[in-house]
Amino acid sequence: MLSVRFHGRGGQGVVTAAELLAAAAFSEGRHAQAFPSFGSERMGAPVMSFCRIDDRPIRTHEPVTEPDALIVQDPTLLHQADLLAGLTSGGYMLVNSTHGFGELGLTEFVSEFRPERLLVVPASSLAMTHLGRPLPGAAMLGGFAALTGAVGLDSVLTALTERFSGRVADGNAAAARAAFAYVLDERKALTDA
Amino acid sequence: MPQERIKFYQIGSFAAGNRLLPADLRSVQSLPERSNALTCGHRACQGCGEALGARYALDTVMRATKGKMIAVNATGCLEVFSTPFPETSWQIAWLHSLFGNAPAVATGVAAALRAKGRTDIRVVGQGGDGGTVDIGMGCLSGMFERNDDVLYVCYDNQAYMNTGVQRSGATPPTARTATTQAVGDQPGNTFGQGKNVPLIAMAHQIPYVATATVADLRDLEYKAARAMDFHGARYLHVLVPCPLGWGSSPADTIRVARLATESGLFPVFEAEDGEVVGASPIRRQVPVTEYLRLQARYAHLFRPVERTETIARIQAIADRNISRFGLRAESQNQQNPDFERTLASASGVRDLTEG
Amino acid sequence: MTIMQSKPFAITLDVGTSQANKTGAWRTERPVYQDLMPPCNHACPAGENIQQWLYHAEEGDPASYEAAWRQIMADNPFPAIMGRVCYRPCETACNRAQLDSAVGINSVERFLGDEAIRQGWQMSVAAAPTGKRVLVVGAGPSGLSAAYHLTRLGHSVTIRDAGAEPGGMMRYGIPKYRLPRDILDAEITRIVEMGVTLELGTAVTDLLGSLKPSAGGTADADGFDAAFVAVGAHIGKRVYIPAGDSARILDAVSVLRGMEDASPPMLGRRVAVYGGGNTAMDAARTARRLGASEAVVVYRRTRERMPAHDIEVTEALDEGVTMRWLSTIARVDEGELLIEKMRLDDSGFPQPTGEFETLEADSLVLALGQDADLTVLADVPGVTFADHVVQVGPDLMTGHPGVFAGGDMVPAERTVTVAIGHGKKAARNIDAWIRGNASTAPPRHQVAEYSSLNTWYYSDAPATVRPELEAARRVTTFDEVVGSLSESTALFEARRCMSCGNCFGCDNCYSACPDNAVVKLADGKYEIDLDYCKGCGICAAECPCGAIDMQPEPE
Amino acid sequence: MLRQLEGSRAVAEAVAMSRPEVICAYPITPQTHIVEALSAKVKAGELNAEFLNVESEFAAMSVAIGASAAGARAYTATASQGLLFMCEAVYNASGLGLPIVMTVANRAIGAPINIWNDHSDSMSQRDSGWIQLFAETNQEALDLHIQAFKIAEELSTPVMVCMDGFLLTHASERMDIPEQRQVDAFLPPYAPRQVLDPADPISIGAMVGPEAFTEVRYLSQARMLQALDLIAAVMAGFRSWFGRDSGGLVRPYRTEDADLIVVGLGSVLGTVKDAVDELRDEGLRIGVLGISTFRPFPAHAVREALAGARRLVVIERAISPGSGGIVTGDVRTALAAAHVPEISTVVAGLGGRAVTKKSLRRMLRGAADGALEPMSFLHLDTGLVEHELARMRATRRSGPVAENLLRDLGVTASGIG
Repeated sequence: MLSVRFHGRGGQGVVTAAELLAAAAFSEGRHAQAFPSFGSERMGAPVMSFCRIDDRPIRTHEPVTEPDALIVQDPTLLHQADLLAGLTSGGYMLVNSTHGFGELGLTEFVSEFRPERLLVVPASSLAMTHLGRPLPGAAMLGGFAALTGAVGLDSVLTALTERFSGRVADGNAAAARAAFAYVLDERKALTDA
Repeated sequence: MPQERIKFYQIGSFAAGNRLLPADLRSVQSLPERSNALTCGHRACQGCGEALGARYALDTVMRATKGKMIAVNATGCLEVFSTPFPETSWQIAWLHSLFGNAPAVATGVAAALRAKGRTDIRVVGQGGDGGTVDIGMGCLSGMFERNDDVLYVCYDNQAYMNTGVQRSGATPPTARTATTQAVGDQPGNTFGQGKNVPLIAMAHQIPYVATATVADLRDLEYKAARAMDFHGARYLHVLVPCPLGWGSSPADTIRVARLATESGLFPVFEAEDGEVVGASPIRRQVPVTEYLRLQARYAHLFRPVERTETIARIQAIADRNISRFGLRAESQNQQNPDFERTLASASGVRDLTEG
Repeated sequence: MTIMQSKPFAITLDVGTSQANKTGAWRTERPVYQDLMPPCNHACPAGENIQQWLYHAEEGDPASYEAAWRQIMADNPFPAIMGRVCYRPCETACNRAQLDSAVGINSVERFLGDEAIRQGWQMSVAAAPTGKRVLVVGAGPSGLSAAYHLTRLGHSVTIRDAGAEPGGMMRYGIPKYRLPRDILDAEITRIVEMGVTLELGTAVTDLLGSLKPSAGGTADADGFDAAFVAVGAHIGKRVYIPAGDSARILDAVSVLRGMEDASPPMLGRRVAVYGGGNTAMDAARTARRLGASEAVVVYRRTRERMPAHDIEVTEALDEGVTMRWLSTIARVDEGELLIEKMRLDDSGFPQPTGEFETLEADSLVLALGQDADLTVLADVPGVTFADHVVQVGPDLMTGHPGVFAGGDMVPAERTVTVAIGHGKKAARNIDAWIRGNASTAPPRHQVAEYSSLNTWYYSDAPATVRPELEAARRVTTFDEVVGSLSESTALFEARRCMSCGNCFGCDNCYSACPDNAVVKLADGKYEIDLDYCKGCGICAAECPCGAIDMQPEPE
Repeated sequence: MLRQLEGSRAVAEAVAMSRPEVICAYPITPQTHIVEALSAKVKAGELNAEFLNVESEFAAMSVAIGASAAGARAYTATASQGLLFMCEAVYNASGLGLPIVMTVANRAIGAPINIWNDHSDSMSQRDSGWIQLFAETNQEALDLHIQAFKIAEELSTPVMVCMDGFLLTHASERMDIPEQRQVDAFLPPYAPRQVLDPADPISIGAMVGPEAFTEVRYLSQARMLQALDLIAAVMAGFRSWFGRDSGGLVRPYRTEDADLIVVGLGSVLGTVKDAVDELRDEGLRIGVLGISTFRPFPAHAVREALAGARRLVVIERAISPGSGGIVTGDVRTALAAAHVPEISTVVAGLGGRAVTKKSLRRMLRGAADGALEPMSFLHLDTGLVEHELARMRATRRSGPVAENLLRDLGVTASGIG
């Protein structure tokens, strides 16, 4: 079972992102479970959401405390104490940023993990380019597909087109594709190195 | 528009009916075939004004709807004296749920009828003043605000009679109840606006709001029937004296209600879409003392010494109503242009104005 | 306890089941419908059931008008005459006077009387002929009334009168401007046509000679079983007044009678009338109509003490008749009278003051009252007299068995209506006497007081109708002082009746019962359902006419 | 048809396919997504029903009462304070025998106010005369609503479908959404036992005195006992129509040969099963008994399922202060006739406190070793309560407990435990 924890701010579509990931997995005939961190947070407040993906029914309803992957939609959250808590060794992390981990002050943290599994992707700027709005969710999922292979890009695109329609769907799809390509290149570079 | 009064010298415009009127001009209560929605054998006190008011109102609605009517009743005297197991006095489809939810239950019935396409069946909610102005106020206001297709009738006897005459939001100033000061310098209920539900109902801008009493049957019937001309939320506030709680003689039930209006203490009017469109002028104005003296709940105003200042304050309330609603006593003739027509139609003689 | 199978137990009930609960057991008092005596009926000398005929009249169609008229005829055969000459004690007594103004009973009666004449409604004799014969002496209101009632009772009646025309004082005492003769004739004719034998110009000289021995008769010339004597009082009283040779002095009765002759009496331009009764008013008003520019009534006392009915005085004043109160006539000369002024002493009697003045007058008409001509009974054994009138018992029988008397010749107020009442009363008692049993006068109900009414239910007379009513009541023509009411106005008046003490079917009790314990019957009447009546008394309190009485439950 | 859906929306689908005629609700977290979805369906014309926005939960249940009495299939949903606010009408609906179906998105009751999940709300209404069904998964929540209408209308008794707030209502999961025709075939149109009809009038809601009140209550008890058979039958019928197990009375999981059986209700069972599987792998003879129908309480089924156990752990998602475990009491009564094993009550997951597999394992191991107290609280911050207890011993007037604890905790009540 793959368990993912999303971090972002209220209004950034963190919950939607988790649901989209679940939908992508579902479209591949797998079992998935997505749910928010149940709170009364308002716009701007730090929020979490969770997603589990498995080949058999998922029975547990506990929150994800030891994620196999972290998706950080807002780098300004990185300095929160337990943001990165519980990430399993060999786990994945994708951060929405135009800066490298060094600039983000995570050099020490990332050093304990496999480098090709921890990446940054400029999801917001990609979203601005393709969607016209700084909503990084779709791009992050595209990047996540490329990073982990947990779900295929097509599945992500399917989820997006099921959830959205028209220009929003197209914009998100484009952002996802772009992020997918970006991350693929980054990984390639890292694995080759 | 103010209703057409049947002008009749001998019978008078206020009697239930008479043999000389064509059937369509007679009051519902004068008809042998009236539906008696509330039939005999009920356990109301002798001279119960509420039993009277309920039959008046519902029989009228029954006639207006050709019997297609469902009534929802709040807990209270009316409910208790009409349906103690194993007997019911109702002869209509009737439902009692709780004290404070009659308007909402009525809304539910109306919604069900709408869902089933049976809008030919109309819904009436009813309750006493406690169930209406106090515990039921929230549901009533919601029903008004959604403009649900319900006529709600409040039978106002100005206190919680069912539980032994405790004060309600409709209890008038200085009236003594089991929960107001019994003695002292200002016995009875305190002065103030009280809770004027007809005005509160008007503030919701619902299609129709009216007040009436059991003393003027034709007016009450006109208003209950008029209410059925509208769809949406309607409110009818009927003053029903309670011999037990008011300390009046059972025989005086109608008389006391009449004096309430003739003194100006209970203004009888009707409003459409939040605006007053008509008020029943006082026929022969009387000082409030004539009304108060008949009721033991006001006895402290007259014994051991007459509290003239307090009585003056009550008179002031009546005077305010009179000026506010234009109830100035006047001969009915002025407000009776159609006298000749009704006389002619009532007797078959030629129109007086011809000769 | 009923247990419902189909529906949820106890929570859901079958409609109307409470009728099994007989709440009548709660009752300590029960309502009882009653018929009280309305004050109008109570005050009517002719005993008319006024409330009842108004009840018919107010229905406002020809059939009901006839029903109303026949209700009057049950007690009084002269509705049209009554509608003109009755002094309306009924309206004086009317409870409605305390609410706004009395019901115009008299106007309605007149409308009905005139309607009857217009429609030619007749009275038939229902009773089987008794074979008995009754002699009525005098064709005045009393005699005609008696004849009418006796005829309806199945007796054969003969009226004998010395006069040339029937009607007595109605013809010879009441001016035609108050009572047109066609009206008078019509109502008398209707009685005659019922089979009454009318013998005019026939003075009765030997009463007993015409009676059977069974009736104390002597000769049995005509074989009458009983006699009713009502010759009236038409001899003008005279007093001694010093007078010059050429002074012109007449008496009122002769003047009024003279109005029926071919050439009316000559009274001159200035006429003085001496007296304060209705006859004095009639004389003064007649004088005006005969062309007198001045008609002065001279009376010893004040207006308050005048025996004349107020309405007559008012009408006289309206017509320009002048009054001289507290005055006596000391002497009469040609063209002028000497008047002595009077003053009332403590006991209210007029006393001379010694002050004199003169009053110009071409003639003086004496209206000082009338005396009855008692000769017809003078030598009948057993009959007694006092104060120039015949003494009779409560049954109007004189001291001579079988001989009855009534009208102005017996002690009573001298009005047409009282006379008519006597006729009815005499007829009832004569009938009883002939049949040899006691009179069957129905028991009188308690009078319905104003306080027993709930007047809130009676609306006020609309302003739109009053003027027409007033106009109709006002003096308008020479021919007839009071005009007739239009049908609708008469109907309006009829409907102002409050039906005091008698149910008129307003449905108030039926509708005001909180326990549905008043049953409306097919005939429009009501019945209390004692199974459910809790005895609250609302029906009695809200009955407009006080026709319901609360009575203690029987122990 | 399989779909990945949020629990609330799935329930809305099920309710809509059950063709309710009147829907009335007042918004309260975490019930909102359900009625929002239904409202949207009505507005869009996909669902032909009357949707009423009322002014309170009390009015919501009252409208449902009127609608049901007038012969309409009526539905509402609420949670927590809302359920308590409509409480009087909740009792009235069952007393009048009106087959209303209500979703309760289980949430704690204040004070202190708390929007997160536990079972305090449903438990407070366990004596209301309503049938109470608890959903373990969103699939079951969906299925139970379809069954609920059938059960309610068959018995003329209202049914409460209880699903954990947030944990289920807000969780997106894969579900098999039935076809409308399947639901139509399974659930016939509402045929009321009694109905307000001017053509055939009756008086509903009489005042009943001592002479018949006991009988009325006896009959409602009898009706609840009938419900046990009916619920089982409806579950069977549902299986044959829809090809899957949902609802029923109880859910035994690996209880055969189990010495230790965990008893619980609702979504926590999933996490418990994961823990149990691991403990089985580690050689522990342990099983789970899920109680799907809490009212009427399936005493017989519970007794049978627990017959072989030597030790029981009852997980309580609510507490009856001063008494303890509510479910425990019913289980104990159910077993009274038979042999009574050792029973431990574990109060867990109050007010949204997460129940993790890790903590369950620790607790169950302790239970297996006989080290578990008869009554304990999972994840209890002992230091915190000891500190407050000490404070209270020191000064009588020490202010509201909740605030004091939070002050000590130095955090807001948000986030996960």
